[in-house]
Amino acid sequence: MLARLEPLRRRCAGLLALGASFAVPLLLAGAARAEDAAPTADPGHTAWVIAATGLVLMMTLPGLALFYGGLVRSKNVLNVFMQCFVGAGVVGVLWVLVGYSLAFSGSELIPGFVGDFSKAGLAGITKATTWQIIPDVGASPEFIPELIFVMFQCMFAIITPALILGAVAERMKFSAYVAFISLWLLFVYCPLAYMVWNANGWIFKAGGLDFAGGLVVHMSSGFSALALSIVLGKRTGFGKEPMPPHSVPLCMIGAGLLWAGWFGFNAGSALGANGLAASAFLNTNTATCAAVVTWALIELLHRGKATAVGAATSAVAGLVAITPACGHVTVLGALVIGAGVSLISYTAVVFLKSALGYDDSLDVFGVHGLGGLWGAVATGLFGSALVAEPPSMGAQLVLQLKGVAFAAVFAVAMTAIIALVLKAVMGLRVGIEDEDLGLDLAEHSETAYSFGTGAASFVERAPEGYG
Amino acid sequence: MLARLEPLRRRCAGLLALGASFAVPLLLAGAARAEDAAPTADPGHTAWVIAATGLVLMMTLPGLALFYGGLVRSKNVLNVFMQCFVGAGVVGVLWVLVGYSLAFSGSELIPGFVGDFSKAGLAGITKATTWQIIPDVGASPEFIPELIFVMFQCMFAIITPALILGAVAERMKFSAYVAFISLWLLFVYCPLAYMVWNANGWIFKAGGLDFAGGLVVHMSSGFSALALSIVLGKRTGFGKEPMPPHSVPLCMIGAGLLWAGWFGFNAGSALGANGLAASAFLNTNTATCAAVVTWALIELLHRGKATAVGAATSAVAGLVAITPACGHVTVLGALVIGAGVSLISYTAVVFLKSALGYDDSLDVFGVHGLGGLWGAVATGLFGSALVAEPPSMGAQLVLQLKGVAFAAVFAVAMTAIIALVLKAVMGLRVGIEDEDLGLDLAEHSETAYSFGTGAASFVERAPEGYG
Amino acid sequence: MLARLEPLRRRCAGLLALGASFAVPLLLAGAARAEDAAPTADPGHTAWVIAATGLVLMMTLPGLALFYGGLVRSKNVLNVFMQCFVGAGVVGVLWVLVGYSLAFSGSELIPGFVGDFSKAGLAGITKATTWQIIPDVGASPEFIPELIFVMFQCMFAIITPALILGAVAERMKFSAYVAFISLWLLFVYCPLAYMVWNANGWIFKAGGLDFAGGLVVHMSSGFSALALSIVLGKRTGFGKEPMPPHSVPLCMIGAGLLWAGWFGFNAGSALGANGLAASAFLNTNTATCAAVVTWALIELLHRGKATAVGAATSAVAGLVAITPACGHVTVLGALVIGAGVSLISYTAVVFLKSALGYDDSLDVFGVHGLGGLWGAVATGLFGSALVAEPPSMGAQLVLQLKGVAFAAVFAVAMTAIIALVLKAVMGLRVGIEDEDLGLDLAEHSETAYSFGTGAASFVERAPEGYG
Amino acid sequence: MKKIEAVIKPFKLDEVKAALVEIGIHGMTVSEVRGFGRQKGHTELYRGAEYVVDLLPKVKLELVVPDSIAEKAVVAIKDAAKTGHIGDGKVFVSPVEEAVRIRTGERSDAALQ
Amino acid sequence: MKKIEAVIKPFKLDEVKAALVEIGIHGMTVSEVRGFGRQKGHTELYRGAEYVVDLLPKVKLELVVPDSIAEKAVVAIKDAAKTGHIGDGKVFVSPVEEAVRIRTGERSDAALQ
Amino acid sequence: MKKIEAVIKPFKLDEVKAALVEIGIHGMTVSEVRGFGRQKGHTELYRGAEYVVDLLPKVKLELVVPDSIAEKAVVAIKDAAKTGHIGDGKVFVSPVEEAVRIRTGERSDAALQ
Ligand SMILES: Nc1ncnc2c1ncn2[C@@H]1O[C@H](COP(=O)(O)OP(=O)(O)O)[C@@H](O)[C@H]1O
Ligand SMILES: Nc1ncnc2c1ncn2[C@@H]1O[C@H](COP(=O)(O)OP(=O)(O)O)[C@@H](O)[C@H]1O
Ligand SMILES: Nc1ncnc2c1ncn2[C@@H]1O[C@H](COP(=O)(O)OP(=O)(O)O)[C@@H](O)[C@H]1O
Repeated sequence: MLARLEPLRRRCAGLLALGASFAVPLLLAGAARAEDAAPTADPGHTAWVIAATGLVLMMTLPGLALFYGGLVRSKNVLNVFMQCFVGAGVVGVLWVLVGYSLAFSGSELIPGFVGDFSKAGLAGITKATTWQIIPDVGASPEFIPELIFVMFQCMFAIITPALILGAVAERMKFSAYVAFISLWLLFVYCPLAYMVWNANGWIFKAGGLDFAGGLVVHMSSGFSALALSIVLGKRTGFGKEPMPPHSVPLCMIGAGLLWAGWFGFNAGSALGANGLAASAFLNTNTATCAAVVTWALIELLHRGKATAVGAATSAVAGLVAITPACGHVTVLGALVIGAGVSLISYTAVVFLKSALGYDDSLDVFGVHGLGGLWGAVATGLFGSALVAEPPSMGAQLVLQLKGVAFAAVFAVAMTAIIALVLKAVMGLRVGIEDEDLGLDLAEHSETAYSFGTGAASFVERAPEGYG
Repeated sequence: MLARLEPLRRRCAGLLALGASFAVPLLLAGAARAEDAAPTADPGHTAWVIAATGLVLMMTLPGLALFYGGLVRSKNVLNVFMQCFVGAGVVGVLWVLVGYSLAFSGSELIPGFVGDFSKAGLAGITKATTWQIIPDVGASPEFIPELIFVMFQCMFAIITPALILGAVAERMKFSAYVAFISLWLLFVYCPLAYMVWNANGWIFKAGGLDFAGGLVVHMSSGFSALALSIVLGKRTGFGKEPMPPHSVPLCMIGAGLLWAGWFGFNAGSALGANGLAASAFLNTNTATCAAVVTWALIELLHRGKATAVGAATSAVAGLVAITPACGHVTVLGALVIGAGVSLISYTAVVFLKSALGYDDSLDVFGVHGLGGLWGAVATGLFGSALVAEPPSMGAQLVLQLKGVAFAAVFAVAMTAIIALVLKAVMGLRVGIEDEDLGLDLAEHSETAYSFGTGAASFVERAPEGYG
Repeated sequence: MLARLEPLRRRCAGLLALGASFAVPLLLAGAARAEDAAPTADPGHTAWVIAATGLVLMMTLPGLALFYGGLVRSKNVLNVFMQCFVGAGVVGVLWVLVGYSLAFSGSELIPGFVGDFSKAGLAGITKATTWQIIPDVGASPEFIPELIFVMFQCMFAIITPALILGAVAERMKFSAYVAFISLWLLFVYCPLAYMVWNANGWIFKAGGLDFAGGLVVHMSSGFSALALSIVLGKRTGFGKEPMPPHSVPLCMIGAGLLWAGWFGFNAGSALGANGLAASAFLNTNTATCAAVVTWALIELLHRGKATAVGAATSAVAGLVAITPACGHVTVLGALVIGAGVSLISYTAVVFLKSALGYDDSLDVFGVHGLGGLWGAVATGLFGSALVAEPPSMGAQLVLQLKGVAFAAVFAVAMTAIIALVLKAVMGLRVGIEDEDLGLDLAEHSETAYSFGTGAASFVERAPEGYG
Repeated sequence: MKKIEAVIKPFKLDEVKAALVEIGIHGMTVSEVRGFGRQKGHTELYRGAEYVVDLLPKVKLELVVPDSIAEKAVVAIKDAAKTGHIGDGKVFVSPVEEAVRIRTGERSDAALQ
Repeated sequence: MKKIEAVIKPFKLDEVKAALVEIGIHGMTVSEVRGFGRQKGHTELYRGAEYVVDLLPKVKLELVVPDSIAEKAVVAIKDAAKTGHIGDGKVFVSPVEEAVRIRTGERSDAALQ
Repeated sequence: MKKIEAVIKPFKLDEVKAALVEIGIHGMTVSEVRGFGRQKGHTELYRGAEYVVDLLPKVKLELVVPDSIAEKAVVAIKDAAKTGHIGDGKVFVSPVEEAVRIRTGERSDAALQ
């Protein structure tokens, strides 16, 4: 999704003709005459990006909500859903008001680091405004409506903070969660998106590659998850009593929808329907398949059985790792990235977590933090930039490592600051009785499931004609 | 989805060139020569409308089925699924046989009110027949295959009667339900679609705006739901015993899929992949986010807790309200419409329902009826028609109010007639014992859930080698 | 998805202009000059095929997993999910390594029967390589990136073996399942795909029609399912104790997602966004609706009640039957095919199965085997080939019967061989205690559901800091 | 002390609970069970095959009460749970030797108040 | 009257029910429970961590019968529920003082027929 | 023999089980129940309407033990299950006349070991 040629996007669409194979002088003349016209959106590219944007929303609602919701205990599942739904609501509003502008405006508050408010409230963006798609080497510029780009990016901004909730599930105050992600969006996500994807961002300008968000989405959320879970503290009983998933089938539905939706995320990041999108799609699927197979084999060797939660986890890990790389590698690279992430994330989830003793409830750090890190590094190892003369592998790797190191430090530091401020101001955790009772009842006065014929009878009075 | 230029659609595709920016004389000459050729479908627009059509089916199956199914008691969930599935089957068959013709034929049975049978059985529609997409001001005409327009509209015709079931859940005879929606489709939905979306419909001609179905889909189903639930009577125990949702997670999955699918519904109603579709998409998401946040705040103020069922409900309410407006308003309008609908629907669901005492099981009237009404009115307040010289705000508002008033009266009156006829002919309700037993067993001889190792043992004989 | 013109696909894109209606001499001159350029992908067609590919993945994950998973007992549901997820992983890796090459390479190992390894590891396929879409009569050639065709086909290769698992659910060893589908992919699926869809395949060359996979997908999996279930033997208790579905709602969600995803499968098989895709879409929906209505009527007559499992089953049956026909028939043909398949599959599932006494757990043979057979035959009865001079109905019918007969015999024979070899080498079934305990615990050391506050307490020790 | 166990129709639970509260009983334990008896089970369908489910959903109440009010409780339950239709259920009374309130350690009748 | 409580393996329920019907017992109440005993629990996995679940699914039967047929019922259950493997379960017999059929108000043995 | 029934808070199950194992009791049956008592129920919300759920999740333990260790078991449960907060639950003791181990046919105390 790099906006590398964003400054170009107001140039004339007539140049389109230059790259076309049957460009004859007369047409060029026509093109020349239109030189000053605004670029128009291509319906084909637009069609795919609209569909992709819908898919990315589906990743969060209901995808991620199910993936996480199935893994928690039945007394906390609605809290997870609420974090996803109300989180989406808050981010969706903030995004059109200021978030998009901070990340994708053409002018900047802090040069190289964050945009300004010039596009706040989507000022200046109409149905006719366009945005340039990722150009393949030698291809002519093509465009989609900027409004759909705003939405495509909005869905990224919705899912990224939602990823963090997995680390703090089953114990964080709902109000504190909403406050946290609002601040996190503005102070962590928007700046990182600016640095990596805006043509004026320092990582972008340095040549760091992050096709669909290894740094911006996964490392940022994964490392923030680690920091937040440490500030928050462990769940009561963590390490003593197991807390098995209350519904693995829900988790599997979520994993399936994430897999399908991720095609929108990764192939959609080409911002068009072309060979680059097809390649991103193929790499996404291939890496994920490799990750699932590898994880199952590791489990078989380590514990003698391959598990369903393992399959769901590894699918997500594979999808995470290929995210930054999917537009830059070949199918072989995808296979290696997928197999590699299972090794890394399995190790982190099984050994690292227990060694370090933090309680990242649903392993956001092991899967997204380290998976995103691996993907970003692997992009330097196996990928090549979409420019005429890509840098050498060594040079690209150094660029990637710089980006990775910065994203990790930035996410951890900013998250720690936000979390500590909120802890002081409003408190982050529910009380121990509420944790025991479950967050669904304690924070939302609801129960997820009421089975049995007698369930409805278990109630006394119904003021205001409840029915 | 207004078919405003439908009569034009057989004109030549050559005119396409007229609007293109690099139109040179020679090309125009070529265009002129082709003046009489049939218009051809644009692959890009077609791509998005095909995808959108699939998304709209997904809204009903499984989206709406889950949203409603999760909210009923566990003894009635399969009945809800059956209403959605068999309902889709019946409507899908009726639509290609007569429904599409009644709504979208070029000639009419009752002028201004309903079409005729000239397209019955899709007579005259081939793979090559095309339909014009919604033209933006000054844009040249573009086309999609009419067959996909038939299907896009079919999915609207499937979901609209299904919305009504929420009002009559847990007590209506299955056979009566199927009979009801069949008649309702032909006598309520098709005429309303004709009036609002057919170029010859009186509301269309008057200039009433309804981009994706505030009147045709939501007011029609919502007001019919109210009428039908009153004719049907309350559920036994309504108001005395609470009837909590048996599975809020199912409801949330449904809400998520509805949200994602609604992009197909609203942005698909542009019938193409362009700035208009992008704008409809952005408004849809923005209004929904605003509705979710607003509802949560209202709940917090009123009861001290934000709930998951509330989040799901408000998401749907936001989607409903923006439906008629999404192609006509700006992002600010979308924010106001979303926030407004939460105020209106919350008030209706909590105070109006108990004040009036009707049993609209899952609040179809409060959410769809009033949400659709608000959206249609708000289109007059904040929106502008897609024509060169849109009427003044006051004039448009009057047009909208006319449409709203007609749709409300028409839906209530027609539904009451159909319901009373069916009540006399076949009866509408199951017996009280069947209501107590649950409609899954009583109407479908099935049980939704069989958990526990011992579940299968709870059975005596298995004739015909059941397994 | 017939690749009928595949050998043409490297010819020049300039010919495109030939079919365009406003082709003027000058443009033709331009086209002529570009005669040798590589064909480029059309963004519109590409957009739809990318979206369709995502939809087809969603059919398996989570669609099919839910449809089957809901129908088994709660002690075996995770095993079904694992068969779908790990199955997808294995097929996804094998496909890019060798499967695609065996099915779609331009040269062949066994002439007319199977391709070779010339495209192994996707050798020679770049972002710029294209594949020709299904040409309508008289249309000019159009293209999509070959990489997305590779993926579209990959999703078919993922779902087809997964269909088989329904026949062997609740008793097959997980390791044996994975081994089986790997061999089955290479020795049954890839050859059949070659014969039917590759321009050099003998069925293709003979003129056999199979638009989206009646033979390749449904008959192959359905007849293989029958063979495998017989080799495997019945479930313990089959025919004595009923084994009711543990969660009909999960099954219904699956059916809904299959329905929506199938639009990608069938309309996507046009490989483009045009009238042919629209027609395939319309036929798909219409046949499915007809099947659902017909099945419900049959149930009403036979047992007095229409059931939810019946609605889900008939939706799938309708989708199966229209698969080979959807690009070749009109709406009337679709109605007949849909109604017909319900008669055939209901009879098979209720009477044939108990008469013959095999234990095809979830009726893969009755629904997919016979549904696919009926669809392939019906294509001969009601459909016409997409060529200038299609053969007579009688001649086409003979061609179809030849294909059907071959596919049935080939699938049964090959599956029996693979199954017997695996039975000898590694054993196919779990032990009877494991069958009783359930495959989730026995094969994956997991439990699908842990409800109740006390669930987590039911555990003793948690080595390695489990939490 | 006596233990009273009642198996009743699920939708009667509220009424029975109210009847017990009325006679001053403020403690009981409820569970979901399945009952087999004279009441006929349902026929269910699965893909055209019929089968009978003869274990029906019931709710079981357990309450331990001082001897003195056992009979009153039995009558209260019997009256509140009655529909007159087959399958209304049973009430059983059996002896209890000791009761302890965990929170306080109180024993016997004192544990029940 | 006696109350017979049996904790058995779930898949044996059908056989035990049939055995009881055979000796003329037509009423019982069934519930799903979890048993802890000599039978070893399962090891389960979650993301590479192992844990033991030592409460296993069992089915509990409760039936109140006239004194006269209590022993016959115990034997019927014991025989039908036996697999010979560990974890087959237990049968307990305890005294019941009163039984009431809610529908009719019949008491004692009459309530049980 | 005595039957000990305890209704406790769900999260206390592990501790109670451990306490019983410690005094040599290796068999018990556990079920999920709902309790009504002094402990106040929750208020729940549904679309702006409030209602009270006054049946709270509890866990019921049943164990049959030889007379000799009944009191020890009661005390072990009482101590392990206690939080001191309302709703901790109850322990009841009642007489059992016979016990049978299905697997072996052993009776009485021998069936319990
Ligand atoms: N002998 C028994 N022991 C224990 N429970 C019984 C007994 N007989 C009946 N029940 C319970 O009482 C319920 C109602 O009994 P049933 O014979 O169906 O109707 P009724 O009590 O009206 O004669 C049964 O479903 C079962 O749960
Ligand atoms: N003392 C007891 N009191 C109550 N239930 C018991 C007792 N001992 C065992 N059980 C129940 O009986 C079941 C089987 O007991 P177990 O010791 O595993 O095998 P077996 O009965 O074959 O020796 C247990 O799972 C538990 O439900
Ligand atoms: N008389 C009784 N008979 C049976 N169970 C009871 C009785 N009284 C209380 N219980 C059970 O004990 C639980 C705790 O009782 P409660 O009165 O809430 O608190 P406490 O035991 O601390 O006074 C209840 O939820 C219920 O399950």
